[in-house]
Amino acid sequence: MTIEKRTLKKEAVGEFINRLRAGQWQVVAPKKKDKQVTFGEISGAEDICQDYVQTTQSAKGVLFPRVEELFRYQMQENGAQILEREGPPQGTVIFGLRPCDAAAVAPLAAVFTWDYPDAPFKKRLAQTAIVAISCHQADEYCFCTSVGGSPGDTRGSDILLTRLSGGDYLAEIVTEKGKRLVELAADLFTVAPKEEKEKNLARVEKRFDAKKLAEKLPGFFDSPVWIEQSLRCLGCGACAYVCPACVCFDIQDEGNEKRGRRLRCWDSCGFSQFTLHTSGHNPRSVQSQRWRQRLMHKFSYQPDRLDVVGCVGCGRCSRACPVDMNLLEHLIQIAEG
Amino acid sequence: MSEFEPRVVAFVCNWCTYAGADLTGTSRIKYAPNVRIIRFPCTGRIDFMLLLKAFANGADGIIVSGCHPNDCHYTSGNFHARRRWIMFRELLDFMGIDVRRVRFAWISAAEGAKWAQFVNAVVKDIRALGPYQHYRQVVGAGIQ
Amino acid sequence: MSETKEKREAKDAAMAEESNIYRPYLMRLEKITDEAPGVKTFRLKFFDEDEGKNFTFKAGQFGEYSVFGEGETTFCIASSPTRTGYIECTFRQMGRVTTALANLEEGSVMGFRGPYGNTFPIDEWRGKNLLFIAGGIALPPMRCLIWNCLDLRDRFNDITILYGATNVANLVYKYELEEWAKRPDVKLVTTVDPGGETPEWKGQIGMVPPVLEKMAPASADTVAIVCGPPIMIKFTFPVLSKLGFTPENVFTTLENRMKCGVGKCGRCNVGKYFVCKDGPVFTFAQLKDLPPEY
Amino acid sequence: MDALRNKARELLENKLAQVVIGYGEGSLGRVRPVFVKEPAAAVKLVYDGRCLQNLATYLLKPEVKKMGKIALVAKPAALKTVLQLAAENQIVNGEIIVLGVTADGKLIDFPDFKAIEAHVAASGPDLSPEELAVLDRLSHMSVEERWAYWQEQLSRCFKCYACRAACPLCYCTRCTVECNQPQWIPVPAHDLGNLEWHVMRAMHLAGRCVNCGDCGRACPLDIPLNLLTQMLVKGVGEHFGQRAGISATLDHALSTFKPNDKENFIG
Repeated sequence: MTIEKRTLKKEAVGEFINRLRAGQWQVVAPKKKDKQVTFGEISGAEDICQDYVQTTQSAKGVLFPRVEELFRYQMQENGAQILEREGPPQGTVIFGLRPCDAAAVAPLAAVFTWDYPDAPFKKRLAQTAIVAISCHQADEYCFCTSVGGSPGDTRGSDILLTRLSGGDYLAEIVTEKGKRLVELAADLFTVAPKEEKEKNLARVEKRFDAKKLAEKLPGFFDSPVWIEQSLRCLGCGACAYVCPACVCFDIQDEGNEKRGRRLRCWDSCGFSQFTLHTSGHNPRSVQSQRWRQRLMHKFSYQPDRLDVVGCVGCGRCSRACPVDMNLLEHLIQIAEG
Repeated sequence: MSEFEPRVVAFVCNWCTYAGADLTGTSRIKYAPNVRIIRFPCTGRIDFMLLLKAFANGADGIIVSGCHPNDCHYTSGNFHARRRWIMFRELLDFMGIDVRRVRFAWISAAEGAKWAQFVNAVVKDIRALGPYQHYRQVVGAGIQ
Repeated sequence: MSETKEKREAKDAAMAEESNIYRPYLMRLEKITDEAPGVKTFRLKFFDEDEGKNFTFKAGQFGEYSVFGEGETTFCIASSPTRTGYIECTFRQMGRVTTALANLEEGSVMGFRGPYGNTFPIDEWRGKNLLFIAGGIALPPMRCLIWNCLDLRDRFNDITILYGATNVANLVYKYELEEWAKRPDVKLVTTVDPGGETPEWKGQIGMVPPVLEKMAPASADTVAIVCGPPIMIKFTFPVLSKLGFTPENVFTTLENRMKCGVGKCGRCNVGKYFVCKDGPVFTFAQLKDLPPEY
Repeated sequence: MDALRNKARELLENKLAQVVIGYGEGSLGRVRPVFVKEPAAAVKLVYDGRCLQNLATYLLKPEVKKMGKIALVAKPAALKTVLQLAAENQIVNGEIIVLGVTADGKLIDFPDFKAIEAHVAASGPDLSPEELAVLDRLSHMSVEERWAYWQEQLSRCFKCYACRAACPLCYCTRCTVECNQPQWIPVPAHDLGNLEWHVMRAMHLAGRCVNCGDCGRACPLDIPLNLLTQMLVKGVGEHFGQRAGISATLDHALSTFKPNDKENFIG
């Protein structure tokens, strides 16, 4: 579908959100709460916070919640009953996230839809629309251009808004779903603006080539660089849980012999227990092996198996890390090593 | 709906309070049936997490009772427990968990009457406080 | 291996198009056999008859067995695909779920998800000799394969089975070992580690690798299948290569921590291969180019 | 800072230590832990107001212990951590070299734990007036308000365990949260799982925490977790008069007792 260009006036954004909410869409957007900007449901445009480089957490929770019920069971005299919740009742519009987060839907969907389709994820994806806003500021942690993205990238978005110099937005309607959203408020979207999009975007320098890195990484399996880099890593799960592209999960049962439920919850390859066998054998027993797995998975295995890079260069993991494990710096060290 | 019947869970030590409760029974003293008694070798063996487990499973009030200081069958179990409860009670209060619902006592094997009075008093207070909705809303929250 | 994978995945994917892939079949626990201290074999029947009828699997595939309220655990399907109407699994009581499994009685309800993973390429072994080498609790994946081959006995030349365990009590499937011993068309050698024998023990005494060396089976036109603890595999392969077995002709199964079993939860990978999708069956040639991460 | 660098270079040159754990420049003006092994690299060490992380958390990591004798750049709270770890028999006198750095950046070389004890004894109270003020403000809220405050904070937690990973005293090889027979603390990050996890974490640090504040700083979601342990540090001091991290011999409040411990709630 060719991308249609329109203009969305600055003052029309509030109305657009009200139309969305009237159209049975729940709208989630970045909101400022104490020192952190994080995604939450909004009732109007005034709740939206715009002056930040990147939110602390990604909007991944909308598509892949941190705790999700797979099914509920009820034991009976002869047998058991397995009940499943239907999908989220209301559609959700994720409004105002960055293009790199929108691009992060691709690695998520790649894992959840290859081979056996993951029904819970597919239901949520079908009922989610993404209205992204291009980046007008970036910092040294950002490296979207090195992994195939850019501050104005339309991949993954249904509508991409770019704030122009006058404050109005260039609206690029990318997908059918985007078109359906625009139809809810067609009068607000006027003819395409003259102004160039590129000069309103942040500058993010390309620091390495993801393809070359993917070819180089297998050769680094036994290199001491992993030990050197991961000495200060504490083995917590912060990087995996703020990452918009991390999909590893755990399945846990909660309940008793009468009733209960099976839950899917986030997990991280950084934890020591992630691959621990009940016999005590652990194929990845030291932190350097886990740090290697994290990078190999995102930059070598996933591109190789599902031809999608497991990272969108949003820089959240480096910002959230308590000991400043700067992913970009370590990737460059390997790319040039 | 009939009057609210609180569910009270009692963690008691085997040598003193449990025996005391036995004595209450053998001396035919009636007391509120709302209490469910769980026996432990000693108050020192009661893990503080069990109180939270009781609340999560629907308890409205909790009783913890054991031997008087210096009477502990294991000499120092109740002393350690006392320190643990002093700190745990403060932590619960600090986190906003209603400590009026957690009642502690020393009840020896001979104090059958005291056990009955104590249980009746606790059940009356908890009935006044009503069901512990706050905690029960936490169970199952945060799951999509 | 990849050719059959595509075909099978297309079928499975179509079948599982909309259904929740984490929802297990309901199974009734038919029979429990105590194999060894802490080791049990379960025979499971499908609650839903037609689910049972159109359930098919191949030797080497595994499943996720769940005890509701405790969790899921991963074992291979130990019964042969040629025997329909039920599936069997053998496990040792070790962790949370296996302990819950061990506490179940006959008639209880549990769950099963599968079949997952790839298979032993039995069709390619037509007319060859088969050498099965198993250690301890790793006989179950082999047993499924052995019975599968024995039910199609005429397709293969001679079949040799070498099975070792730490001591006599730890030998699993004791009745079937006797059955195999009586069959003229199967050569069975059982061994126990030195010191594990009992006075009336008639089999060999010694670890699997030295006993294999003594047996010195011919490697011409023979396929070897090895399953056992990592230490046994490490010492068995040099013996096999000395006897002339090429890495492509030696198969084994890998085990890794698993949760989803369908290549999603990112846990069971060895290098870029998922043990649950590209395995559990691997040839030694593949093992060589896998990073030492299993 | 130069005194620190010279000292580090000297230790490495005459093989008194195989690695110096200190702070180095990180990204965007941050500092990060650095492991200096060559004398020439000692120049990377920095010390200023940004250096807040308690580096003692690396003392018990197997990969670090394998590197040989450790010299630790220890900010004031880290000194107390070293004493508490010694009190809990995790490190032995002389096993590590402690390069103490005072609040104003002066280097103190401690020969042994006794010297550290003297230095710590001379330093101020465990809780600063500001920290006490925050605890006071919270204690004046009603029970419902405190419950609402903590529920709102803890329901944001996604159980990344950065608080546990950053805490030097959370060194158990098998943490209770990793035991699943029985599943003591629910694994998923739902509200109940978070509440039970943070209550247990705080209680297991009661009488041990030296209030270095790393749990609150490490939390990627800025949940003020250090308030929980700070409140317990204050409580242990008030009720039992004991303090963690002031002596290398064990004086653990919750595994000792006095027959006449005071309380006002046991019927």
